[in-house]
Amino acid sequence: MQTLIDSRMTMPDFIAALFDKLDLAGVAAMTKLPSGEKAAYTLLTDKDDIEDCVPYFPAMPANAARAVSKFTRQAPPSKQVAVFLRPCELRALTELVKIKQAAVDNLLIIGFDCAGVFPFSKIRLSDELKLKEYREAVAKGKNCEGIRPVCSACTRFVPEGADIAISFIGRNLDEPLVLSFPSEKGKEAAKTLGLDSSSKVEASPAVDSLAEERGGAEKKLTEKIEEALSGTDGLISVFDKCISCHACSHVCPICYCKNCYFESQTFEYFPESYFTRMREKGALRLPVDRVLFHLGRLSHMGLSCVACGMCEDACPVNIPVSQIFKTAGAKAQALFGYIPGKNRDEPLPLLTFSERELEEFED
Amino acid sequence: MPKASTVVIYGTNLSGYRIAYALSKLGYKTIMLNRGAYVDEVRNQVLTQLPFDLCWACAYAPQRLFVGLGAMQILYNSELLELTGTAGNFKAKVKKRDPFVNNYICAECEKCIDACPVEVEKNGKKQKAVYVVPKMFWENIFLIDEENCTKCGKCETACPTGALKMNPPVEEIEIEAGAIILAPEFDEPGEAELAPFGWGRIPNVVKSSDIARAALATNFTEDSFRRPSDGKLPQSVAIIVTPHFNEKGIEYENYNASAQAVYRANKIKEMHPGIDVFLFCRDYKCYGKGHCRMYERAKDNGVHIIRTEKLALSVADGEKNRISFSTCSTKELTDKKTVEMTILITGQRPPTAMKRLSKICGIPAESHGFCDIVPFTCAKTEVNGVFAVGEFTSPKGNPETIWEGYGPLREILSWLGEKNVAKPQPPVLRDVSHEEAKTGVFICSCFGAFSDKMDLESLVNRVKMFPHVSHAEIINGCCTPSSIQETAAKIKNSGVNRVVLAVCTPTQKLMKFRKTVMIAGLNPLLSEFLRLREDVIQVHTDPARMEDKAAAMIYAAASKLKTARALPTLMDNIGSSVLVIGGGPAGLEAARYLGEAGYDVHVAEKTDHVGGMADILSKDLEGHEIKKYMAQLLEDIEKNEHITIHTDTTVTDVSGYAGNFHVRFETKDGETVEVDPAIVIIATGALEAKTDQYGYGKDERVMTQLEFEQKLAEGKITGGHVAMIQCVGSRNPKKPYCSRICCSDALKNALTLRKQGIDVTICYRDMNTYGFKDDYFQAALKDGVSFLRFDENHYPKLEASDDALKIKINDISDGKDKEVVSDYLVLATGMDPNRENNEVFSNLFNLRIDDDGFFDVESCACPYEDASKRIMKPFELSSNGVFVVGTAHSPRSFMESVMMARQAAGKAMVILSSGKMAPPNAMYVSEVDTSKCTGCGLCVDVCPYNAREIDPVRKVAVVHPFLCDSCGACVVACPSSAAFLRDQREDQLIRTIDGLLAV
Amino acid sequence: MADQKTEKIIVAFLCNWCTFTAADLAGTSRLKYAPNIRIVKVMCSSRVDPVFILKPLLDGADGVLIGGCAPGDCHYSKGTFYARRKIALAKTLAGSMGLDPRRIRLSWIPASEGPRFARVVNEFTKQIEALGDNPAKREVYI
Amino acid sequence: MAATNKANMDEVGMNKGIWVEGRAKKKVLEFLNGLLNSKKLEAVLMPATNRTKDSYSWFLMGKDGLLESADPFPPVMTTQGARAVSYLTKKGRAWKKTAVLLRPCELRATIELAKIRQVELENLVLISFDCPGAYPLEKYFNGDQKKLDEAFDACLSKQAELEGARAVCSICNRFTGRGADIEIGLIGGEAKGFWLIPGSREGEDLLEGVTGSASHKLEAREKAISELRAQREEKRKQTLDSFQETVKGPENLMRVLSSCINCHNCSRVCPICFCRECYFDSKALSSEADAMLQRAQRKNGLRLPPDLLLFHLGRMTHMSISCVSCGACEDACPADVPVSMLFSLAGRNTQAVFEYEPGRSLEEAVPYTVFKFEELKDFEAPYIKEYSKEQ
Amino acid sequence: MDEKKEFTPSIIYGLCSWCGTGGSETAGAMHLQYADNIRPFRVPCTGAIDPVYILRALIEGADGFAVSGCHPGDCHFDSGNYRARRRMAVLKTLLETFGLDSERVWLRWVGHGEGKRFADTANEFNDHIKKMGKNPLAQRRDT
Repeated sequence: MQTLIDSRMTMPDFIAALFDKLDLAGVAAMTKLPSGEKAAYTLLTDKDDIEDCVPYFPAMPANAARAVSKFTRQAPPSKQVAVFLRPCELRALTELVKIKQAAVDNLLIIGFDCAGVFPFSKIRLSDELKLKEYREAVAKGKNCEGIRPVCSACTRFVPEGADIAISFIGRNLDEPLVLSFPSEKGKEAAKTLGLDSSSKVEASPAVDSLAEERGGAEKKLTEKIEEALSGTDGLISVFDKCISCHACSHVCPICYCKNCYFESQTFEYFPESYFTRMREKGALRLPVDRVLFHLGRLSHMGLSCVACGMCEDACPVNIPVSQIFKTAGAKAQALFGYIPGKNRDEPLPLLTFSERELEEFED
Repeated sequence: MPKASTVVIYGTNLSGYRIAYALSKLGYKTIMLNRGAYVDEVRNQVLTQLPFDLCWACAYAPQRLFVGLGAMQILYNSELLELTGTAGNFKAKVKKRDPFVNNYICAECEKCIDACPVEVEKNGKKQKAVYVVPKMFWENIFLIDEENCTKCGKCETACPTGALKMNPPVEEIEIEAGAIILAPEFDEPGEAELAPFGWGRIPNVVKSSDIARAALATNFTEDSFRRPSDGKLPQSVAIIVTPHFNEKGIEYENYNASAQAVYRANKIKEMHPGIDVFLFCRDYKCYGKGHCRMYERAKDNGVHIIRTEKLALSVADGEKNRISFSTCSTKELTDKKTVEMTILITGQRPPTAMKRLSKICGIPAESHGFCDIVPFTCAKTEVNGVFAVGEFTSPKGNPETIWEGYGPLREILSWLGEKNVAKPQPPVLRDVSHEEAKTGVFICSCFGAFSDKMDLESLVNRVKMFPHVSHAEIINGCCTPSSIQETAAKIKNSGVNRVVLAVCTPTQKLMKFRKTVMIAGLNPLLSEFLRLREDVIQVHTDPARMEDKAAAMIYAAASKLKTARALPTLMDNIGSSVLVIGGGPAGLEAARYLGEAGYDVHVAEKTDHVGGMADILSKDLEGHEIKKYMAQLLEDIEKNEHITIHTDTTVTDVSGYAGNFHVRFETKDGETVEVDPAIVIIATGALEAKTDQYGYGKDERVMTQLEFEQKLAEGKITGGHVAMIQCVGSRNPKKPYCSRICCSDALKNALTLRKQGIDVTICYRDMNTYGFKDDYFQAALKDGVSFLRFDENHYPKLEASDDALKIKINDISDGKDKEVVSDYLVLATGMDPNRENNEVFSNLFNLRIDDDGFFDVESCACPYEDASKRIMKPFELSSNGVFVVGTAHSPRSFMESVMMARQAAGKAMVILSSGKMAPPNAMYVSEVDTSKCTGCGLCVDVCPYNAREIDPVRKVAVVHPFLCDSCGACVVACPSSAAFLRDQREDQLIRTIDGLLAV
Repeated sequence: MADQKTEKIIVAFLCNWCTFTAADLAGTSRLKYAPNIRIVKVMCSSRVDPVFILKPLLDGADGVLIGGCAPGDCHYSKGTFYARRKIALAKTLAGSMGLDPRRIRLSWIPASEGPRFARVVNEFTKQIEALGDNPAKREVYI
Repeated sequence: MAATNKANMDEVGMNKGIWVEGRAKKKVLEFLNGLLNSKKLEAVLMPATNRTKDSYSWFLMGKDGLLESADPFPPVMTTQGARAVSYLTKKGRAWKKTAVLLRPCELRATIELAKIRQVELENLVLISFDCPGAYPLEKYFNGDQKKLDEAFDACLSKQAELEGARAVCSICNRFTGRGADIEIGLIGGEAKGFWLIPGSREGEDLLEGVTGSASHKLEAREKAISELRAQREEKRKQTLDSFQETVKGPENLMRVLSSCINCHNCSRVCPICFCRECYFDSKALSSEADAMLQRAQRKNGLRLPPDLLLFHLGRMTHMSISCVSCGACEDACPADVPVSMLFSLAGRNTQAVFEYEPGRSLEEAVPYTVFKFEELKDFEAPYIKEYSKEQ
Repeated sequence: MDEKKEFTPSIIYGLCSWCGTGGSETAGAMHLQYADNIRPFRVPCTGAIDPVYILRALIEGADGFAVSGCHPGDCHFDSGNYRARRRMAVLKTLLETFGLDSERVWLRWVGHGEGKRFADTANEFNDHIKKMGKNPLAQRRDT
């Protein structure tokens, strides 16, 4: 358990202090868009702009790990940049670092407890009532009505792997931040910021109660999905509406391929192939490989799925993609005892092995 | 005695340049004697004898890159003094004086100008005694004004590179040469010739070449048409085709005089429809490809085309010109027009150099004073080993001149010894693919000239802080032999693997910069050349902001280089055989040319024998013995073991691409022959046009000129009266081209008839006798051939009865209705394209067909006439490796077809000799990222060079690199950036833009 | 519903060094085994991407057999360890996504064991026949 | 083959429609089954409801006849038909003679794709119909599907406006299947029947033997069409003009785009965007963190992932000329950006520059691949010679 | 930003390697002075300028983007400039459609020998952009 410290700074003060004292090149966080309705993950370099920062704003227009990947993949910044990340974004970033799609050099990672987000088309900066409810739910450690199903079933809502972690559940968002500094980099930053352990704070019991509520929800969700997916009929029904737009993979923080395997020439067939298959079955649904895409994608990235929910948000035909991937991913992850996003140094399961394992799968 | 290998080229006309270029490609050294102090001081054709207004700088200049690469040397202020020895072992005594400033050492820092104490007024501007000639295309030329120079020597001291020598000595040297090419520039008509047209004495009379020159600087906008007297736009313009009016010395129309006049008229009309344009000519000689269409357009544009026999100019009032003319030869000058400006289309006069050269080289002039050429040869004079090309041998336009440079190659080679120029071996380059990008920025001080204008130290310090830059330093220069070595050493020592050279113009010094980088062991694709001088030093003054701009440019270049990749220059092996399709004179001539040069040639002929139309012809207008020539040609072909003739064949399939074709053809017996030619020459010819007019086909007395000629040859025409009607069924909107040969044929047969005392009447629209052919028109007039001229809208009418053919005609010479009673009516039906044939080959070889049904010149490797810019490009295969020659290309006379075949064969020989070929822009060609390519073909559609096609199996685009000229059209056409240029990948360009905005 | 009598199709991915050679041996030894198998040679069993297994199952194959060198015997020393992980993943995913993991079988069959290859094929064929037709076989909606 | 072959069209003429009485959906399926039985066709590519019956998908059907659930007139557009045709023929011509049932906008997109070799028309018979529009996917999935289906069926023949149709559909001015090999004429038939109108030789051949009366003159239909077209054209103009007002200027445009999440799904479902890897997803736009920091400095912040506006505008430069206003993009947009309106507007204006109508004719080259010597002078900045006299 | 300081627009000038570049070199050779905030961007041919580059520049900080290359009929590569004109027309139409200052993009042909025209264009465009003021698009973080 990390030591929690009352920073005596509200969020704006905190960001200002980061700028001032840490000589940051920039901060990346959810920021109000000039048009005023929406917020987006934005890189800011000017301290004057930070009043527009709204790191907690409960929407995820893009998984920020994808943004950080874009930002650092070619080369990380030469000066420190603070990035605010939700726990699932942080987990995704950790996974991306493993596959060299992101670098954390010169990033100061600020994580915070996540009470979940709303589907992004359902929330605006002006939705005061909704946001008020959300704050209340945060303070109480309860799921807020209307947040995405995967969020309400997310049990890993406390950041893992941050340099600075903001304790958030069970607290008031406008009050000074309660921080912890899990990494060396974080501790260094704390020193520079002049934060010491003199202002220790207790962990909020709301964290546990939320964990419990979420645990229950997760179980239910798993059961629901397992039932829906039983047998080939289930598999077909669940994905029946899929229009093969692949939006799920394009917003997925883990799907990092430049040219998706399932959009590559591999899956372009010569005409005769379509007609032969049509003759075998009497009819052939086009585009083909629709279900294969989902299963195949799962096999490619399911072990790293952090259940961030982006896929489901982006699905134009309301397939519960994220819930499916969370459920199936969890099973696959359990097979190797792998927890995605937990540890940057842990190798990906398919890149390692032990000599005696999984013997039940062979004969 | 072994033969010498060097070739001396006297003069710098375009043909000479082309020969020099081709010989250097073939491995021979050429020495060009330039009579001027700098290249183009003596104007060659490039500026004025264009078929159209075009800026040719980019197409013309690359030939100069060969200067200084060892293969081609230019001597300045030079003159040929004496020629001794014989072909293969000439000794040429030459006088020369080096230029004051050696352009290859000069860094153009202008310190000499700063140092010069003399200042004089020249054309209202102050000028030092050492000065820069206004930029000639790519070069700035430094000259000393010998009249005002005090020889104080300050400039020579100030010159940091030692390029300036104040008193270069006049030297006499002796050159051992295998062959001599006479290629002096053309002589423009001067005051004497043009005085009758008022030039030099009447205000606002200008030469078209003046307009062309002015147009080059103003890009053919309204500016080129200001009248000289007050700079105002004239409201009426007369254009006069001067060679038509028999003024001594300029009476022979060069290739494009009529066309130029009409072109100019159209241009004015289209820019200012309000201006009245009067075009005065005797005939409209529109025998070039597309020229008749220009004429039709002129009529649509409302140009007043006045055909007149005589005219005179005088001052009307103030600054207006009065033109008096008569449309009838007998009438006095009765009609008058007043115009505000007069443009003279001038043509060329006999070369003044002829007399001297005639004496020195022992070559005779022909009757007009041009150099005489042995018939049926390319550029061969009567002295072995001495060749004459371009406008030295007759009045000529650019396309003819340029192509002439390829014609005599084989004959020239026969007089030369071993190759004497080896390709320079490129230095060994370092493999830096595994290294992290380290960029060095080298900023030129231009021997102190740049550092006078801005603080380079400060710039270097700033640049050092850039994220992509690991090294920055100032260099002295990068253009003189020593500074190239110094800079290369600096690059090498700094240990960088990307180089930004902030120097001056790569357009001019690209080779030097590239060389520097290569000496430093780096692939030039890892370097960027910035123009500090052109973009900063010379055009801005505020030092701080100059630094900003320079920094931004460097930042952008450095970011661009970060992802640069070194790639080897692409090469493709090319085959060594040629396929000639069509066994007519043109095809056979091409085959003989290449066969005798040792290349395997296959000739595919559709019919059962070779020879084509030539069977019928015995002599041409000039009296050249066609029969004899053909017999020799067939004999040579027969005994040449490199030439294989396939008769009765049909080409059925073509695959591959230029350099590596694969062609299949079938013989009549169903046998299949497959050949792999590198180059294909199409010489499928044209057809004699048939007609149903004037009772042709029904009345035996009515025949075509060709039929008549046969009858005449067979001695079947013994008396009576012969009438001829020209332009039957052609030069009208339906068939808007001139068949080029009919007028000559008519004259030829008429003269023969006259010799037998037979009366001849020729009814004609325009006498299309170009060049020296006009002599025969004059001769025919003298011999009593009767000429009646009709209007294009009123063709003669025929009333045929059993005893006579009555031809009724309105003679526009005197406006009277006349009647000719004749025994024979000969129709000039002209040529028709062989449409069926052309269709087949256009499909097989991806060639376009032009509006008239002949092969389009844009799509084949033999652009003649209107494909103007590409004629200039020396790049051998900037199109698809298929040469269309002879009448398949456009109507040509026998001799012209044969010459064209030789010229194409000469060019083909240059290509074949290399065995390997690099793309014209060897390093930067476009490529395909096949994983992204969807085979949509947009890039194929936009490629101007046929360099791309879709692989039918893989459904992706493929590039034939040596057809690619690296323009980038494909890159932009491709929405997914699957197409890219090697040195300008998409991410590099985006980085460049980001970089430009970053400072 | 599925016709139990249709011929079952089993797609087999066999590693070049062990199992493919074993199949070869079975053939040269004139061993008889079920004809349902369609062999795809791969250089190593670890080349078998889970997608290779899932695709035939979705397109109507009744079973997928992966044959390779036994752990520790891999021609490429470690390939089979990776293969095992991948196939375990494929089976797990198939299980959780409504496909029958029993239709996937991983067998280590060394090059010298032709009879074992025949036995495995026969066994697996029987097993698949017992499972019946893959419901995806005639499924037009998949 | 190519239905939009002009010569073909002229020859066949447009007054040869066969009037068929009865319910169009049923009769069309009968007609197609008949062609399959008589082996005039070997396959049909058309929509059918999916297994759960709550959506539609494309099916290639043949030997065993059409699926019972086949529906020539689906109320939604799940996958743009041109994409389906492209899947089938991208790598070569259809193996067997296949009829494809397409909405007019799908037909137009198919023609566009044929121009860029993403579709091979040989061996295809294109059939299209008078399209009343389609519902937004979301509306259809979340609404009362039975009711919506009924409303849609009612609209098919009555040429009434489809209530709740997608925005682009309600302003569609090219709603007939003209240009197809066979046009199913619904408008003007007043629910009693419909016309089968050949648009090519091929179409004519296939219609041979179809019993129907030729008495029912096409004039009524032509009149109805031209009335509706006039209405729609007016509406289109007004709607797009007023829409333009709402998106004009950086402020407005960015407000409209503020909900965009840069997922690029609009381009992925777009029938015209045929790239395998989108330029805007490619390495072309990737840069180092420091470069992005600099960009952020220049513009007071940088949205991540960046290049959102560039994506939309850039995509417009790439494909708006060929945009057929099918609305697929908007259906697939998870963020409710009015993408199809933006592109319809952009397309209208860029197409006007070249008087180009995407999908009108196969012979009309994509404007970027051709040019005229004299054109577009208005887009050049005229040179004022006297600009800086002092120099 | 210092309000008093005169607005210096950030301008990129896209030049083809032949005429555009030639024109600028002629201007250099003639020592013609022109606005020093103009940054040259060199491409082989105007036909190789993807409108995307221009958009990118305008969105990322440029106040104006001018393009110059060979006059119609003069293209070194045959027809690149005609295609360029088409693309520029589309781009300008799009900018116009969305009210994004299509006048921030100029296409003007400049020949090799036209040094004055080059310098004039640079100056005129600079003045023109100065009058237009800052590019609002380039100031937005939400693009």
